[in-house]
Amino acid sequence: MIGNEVATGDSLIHSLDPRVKIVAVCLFSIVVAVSHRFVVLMSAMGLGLSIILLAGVPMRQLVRRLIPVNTFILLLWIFLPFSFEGEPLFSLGPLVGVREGVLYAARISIKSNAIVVVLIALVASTSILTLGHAMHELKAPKKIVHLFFFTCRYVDVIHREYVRLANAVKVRGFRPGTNMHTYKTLAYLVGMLLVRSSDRAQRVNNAMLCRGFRGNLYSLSTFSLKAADVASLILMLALMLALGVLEWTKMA
Amino acid sequence: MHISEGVLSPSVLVAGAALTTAGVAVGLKRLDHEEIPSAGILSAAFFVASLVHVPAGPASVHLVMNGLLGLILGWKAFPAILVGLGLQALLFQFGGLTTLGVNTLNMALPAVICYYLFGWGAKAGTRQHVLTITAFACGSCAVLFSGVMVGFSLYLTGEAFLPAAKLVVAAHLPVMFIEGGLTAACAFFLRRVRPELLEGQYVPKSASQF
Amino acid sequence: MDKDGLIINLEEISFGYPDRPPVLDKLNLQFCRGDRMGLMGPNGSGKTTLFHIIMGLIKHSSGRIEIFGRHVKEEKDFRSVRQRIGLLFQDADDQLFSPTVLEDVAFGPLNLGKSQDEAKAIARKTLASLGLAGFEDRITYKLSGGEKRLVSLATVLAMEPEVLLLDEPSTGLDETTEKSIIDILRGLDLSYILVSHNIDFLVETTHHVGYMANGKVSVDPESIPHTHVHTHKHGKYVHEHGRKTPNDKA
Amino acid sequence: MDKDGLIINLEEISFGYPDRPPVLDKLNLQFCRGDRMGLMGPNGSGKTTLFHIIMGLIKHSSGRIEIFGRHVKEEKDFRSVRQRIGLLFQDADDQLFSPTVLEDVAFGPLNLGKSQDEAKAIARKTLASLGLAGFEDRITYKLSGGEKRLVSLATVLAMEPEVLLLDEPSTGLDETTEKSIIDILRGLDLSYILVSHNIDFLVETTHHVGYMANGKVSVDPESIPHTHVHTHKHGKYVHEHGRKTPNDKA
Ligand SMILES: Nc1ncnc2c1ncn2[C@@H]1O[C@H](COP(=O)(O)OP(=O)(O)OP(=O)(O)O)[C@@H](O)[C@H]1O
Ligand SMILES: Nc1ncnc2c1ncn2[C@@H]1O[C@H](COP(=O)(O)OP(=O)(O)OP(=O)(O)O)[C@@H](O)[C@H]1O
Ligand SMILES: [Mg+2]
Ligand SMILES: [Mg+2]
Repeated sequence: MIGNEVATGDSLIHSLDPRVKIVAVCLFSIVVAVSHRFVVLMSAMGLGLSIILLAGVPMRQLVRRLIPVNTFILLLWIFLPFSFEGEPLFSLGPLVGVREGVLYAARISIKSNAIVVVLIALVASTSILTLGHAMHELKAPKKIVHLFFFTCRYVDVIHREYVRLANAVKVRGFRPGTNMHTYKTLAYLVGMLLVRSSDRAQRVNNAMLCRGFRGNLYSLSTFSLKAADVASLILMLALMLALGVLEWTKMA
Repeated sequence: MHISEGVLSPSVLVAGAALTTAGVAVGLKRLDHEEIPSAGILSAAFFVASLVHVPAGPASVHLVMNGLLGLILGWKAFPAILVGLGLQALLFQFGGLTTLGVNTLNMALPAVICYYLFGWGAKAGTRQHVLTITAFACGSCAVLFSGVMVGFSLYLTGEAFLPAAKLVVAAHLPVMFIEGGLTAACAFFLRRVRPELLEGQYVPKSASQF
Repeated sequence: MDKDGLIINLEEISFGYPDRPPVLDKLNLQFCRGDRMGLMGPNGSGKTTLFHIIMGLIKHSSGRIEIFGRHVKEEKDFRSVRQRIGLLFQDADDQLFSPTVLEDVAFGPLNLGKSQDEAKAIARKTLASLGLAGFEDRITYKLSGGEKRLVSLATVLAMEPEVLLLDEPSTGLDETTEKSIIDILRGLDLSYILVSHNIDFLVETTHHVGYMANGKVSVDPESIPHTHVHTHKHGKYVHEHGRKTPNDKA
Repeated sequence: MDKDGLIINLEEISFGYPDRPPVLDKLNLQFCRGDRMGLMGPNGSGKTTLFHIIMGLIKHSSGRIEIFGRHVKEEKDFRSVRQRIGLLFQDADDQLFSPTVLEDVAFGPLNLGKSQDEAKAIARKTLASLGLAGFEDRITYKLSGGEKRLVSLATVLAMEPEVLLLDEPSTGLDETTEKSIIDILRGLDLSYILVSHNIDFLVETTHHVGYMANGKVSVDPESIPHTHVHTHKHGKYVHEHGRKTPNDKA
């Protein structure tokens, strides 16, 4: 699962300090999430696309990763155009599509895709564990960072256990359907998974005790800012400021 | 149901993030340093469980299991769900970074509420049918509350979302029964095989156990 | 080989896990009704993988599988295969997922469309036939290693398969349990392929032995029996094989 | 036995898991500095349990444990024991819990109060000594089974223990990795107790072998080496032991 998501490549984006990337992505997401003007959103989308081009993310991967967000958006398109009062644009039977509604839905679509595109550039260019280390360096609470690491570490192990259990029910002729037998069986599989995980937790605890664990977890990560990192950060700050100004001047 | 980036209004995003921060802070306070490994491994288990497809008529749904998570982890469900959703956002782009606060709140708060409402049924010594009924209630209410909260987050963003919000809540209704049933069966399983997990002692106290 | 009795026919099967050297490489295997075949091979040679391919749990990348005279390819073809071939997993912990033994053994029959009562009756009968009467309400997770093995075998036999694939049914068991598994296998009226690293065990339970290496299975019915003598010194200890221990001899 | 060299002294240790027959029953074991002892015994005979009791991960119900000449009883006594005795767990996935190899190996030294830089230096050195230089930034969960084993060993050795307890270090490994573990163990300047089901492996790595059964360990240094000759017929196959296979002979 996690193992499949490899962050290989040697673009400029790949080589940036992960802390810079996280800060930039968060900043970008927040600015875009609170913006309204189409000019701002379109510029953000343009910026997002240039970043993803720079990161050299393969087209297929990009499309695959954009599917979840756009399914949600699609759902909104079913409702939003018809939920506003205003200038009618088109009609489907008794439903009247309204200009304001269409614009609203379009705005959300651009916003979401712009943010997600930049997020994809981040995760496709940085391994998940590096992100964890960078969060530590950015002073995220230590307990959260370590919780994150343990979850990442054992997701695959537990997933493999789940696959083996799922195979066991399969060879005994189990075919999932909408019935009690299916629900009970799946509940037992989940229960078994939890029991095994708690056993494993106990063994891991023991292993940690044997190595002198007394509640302190350490992280050995060190990152150092290079000139390119600082430059990218400044550039990103400037761009975000520009977007902010653009958005704000409309309000005024 | 994860809400995507860019949909919610800034005030909803900020409110969600603030409440989640508070919840996570309470959860972290109750999470000893020694318990982090166990909590991490259990939240990995819930992560895997949330990928399980459950057939529901012609469609299939993913398990949520936040009721059970609440039963087992209590307030620690907040940090566990935060990490789980953070991973989903990073790995699969379900949800997102700016919506992480709202999405975590929508799943974790029902988990904690159900822990307080129904957790007593899972404690040692309750009768089998009491456990089954409370676990069912816990699983189904947690999902129902989550659905309502997701709908409410949308509605607070704008009146225009009302139909979509209603649909979201309606879509959670059948899932509610499935989740309730699965949670009850799972609690039944745990009661027989590993009751300690249900009794709020999910952290194995290895050295002091015997 | 009697073409009519041919129940598993693998032709030129190849398979490799992603980013790894191939595990099976144009493997051929014929298995006939009534046969009892042993399978040996070093760790990682692909024995477990082979069984999983026969059951359709893993999809092979090339080659042709014919089971009970029918070409099987898709998930739905394998569904009926799984009703007639029973697989005993290498790790019994992976096989038992229900809280109690009775539920676990009744699970297969329920999937075959039996009613609750029929399934329970079958489960009880199967358990009894393996000397496990009285185990019905035991918690599977808390069984000992040997008991888990036997119950796993019961779960498979409860589906009344025509063929068994047994993946190291004796590893990690003490001699008493091993002995009782040998007796059970000999008493069964079934064809089976049995993986084991223990030739003593294979000698007792199978007619002939195939050897798996380099992605292929070689069955050599012409090897000639012979005697071998060996001595190894180990400090004051003699090199001994299998389960025998210094104490047995002292 | 040289009383001065006695580093682990177990006297009449008993232990049982709740609701189970006792696993250890008045077990006695003496282990001296410089010794390399193998430990065999059927599954479930309590080998892993014994190691966990020595490390203080499980509390024994009666008996007396003396380690490095001191009576250990409480959790805090065992803390210092754990710095001087290293335990290699049966499942490497339990032992490697940090994101990267370097962090995992440095975890022990950090807990012993070393600075970040010292800990890293120790970790690098230990990895290099096991031929794992270049593994520092590998991600633990992406290692192969054999690599996980070797890194686990590195995590234990990085704490510079005086004694090792090795719980089945060779199970599930292919011959190459097994060979390299044998070489590493032989090259170590440490005393150890090693659990394995594989006598060939024990022969290569230990001075003598104890046998665990019925809750006790019996060490019999007086057994005499001898030659054994055997012939078994198995259809047309000869009985062969260990790794040898019909094909090797054919
Ligand atoms: N899920 C998997 N992903 C990647 N590689 C795998 C997987 N399962 C097995 N392998 C690899 O495939 C090879 C064959 O494995 P398999 O389990 O079939 O061997 P085996 O003959 O059953 O070995 P053993 O005697 O140890 O049971 C091994 O090298 C193993 O590491
Ligand atoms: N946590 C536990 N709770 C209850 N029983 C246990 C627990 N751990 C082990 N046992 C039981 O205690 C006995 C001894 O187990 P142990 O793991 O020490 O055996 P072992 O000699 O290491 O076996 P193996 O060769 O399979 O590793 C077994 O019967 C086992 O089922
Ligand atoms: Mg195998
Ligand atoms: Mg053991």
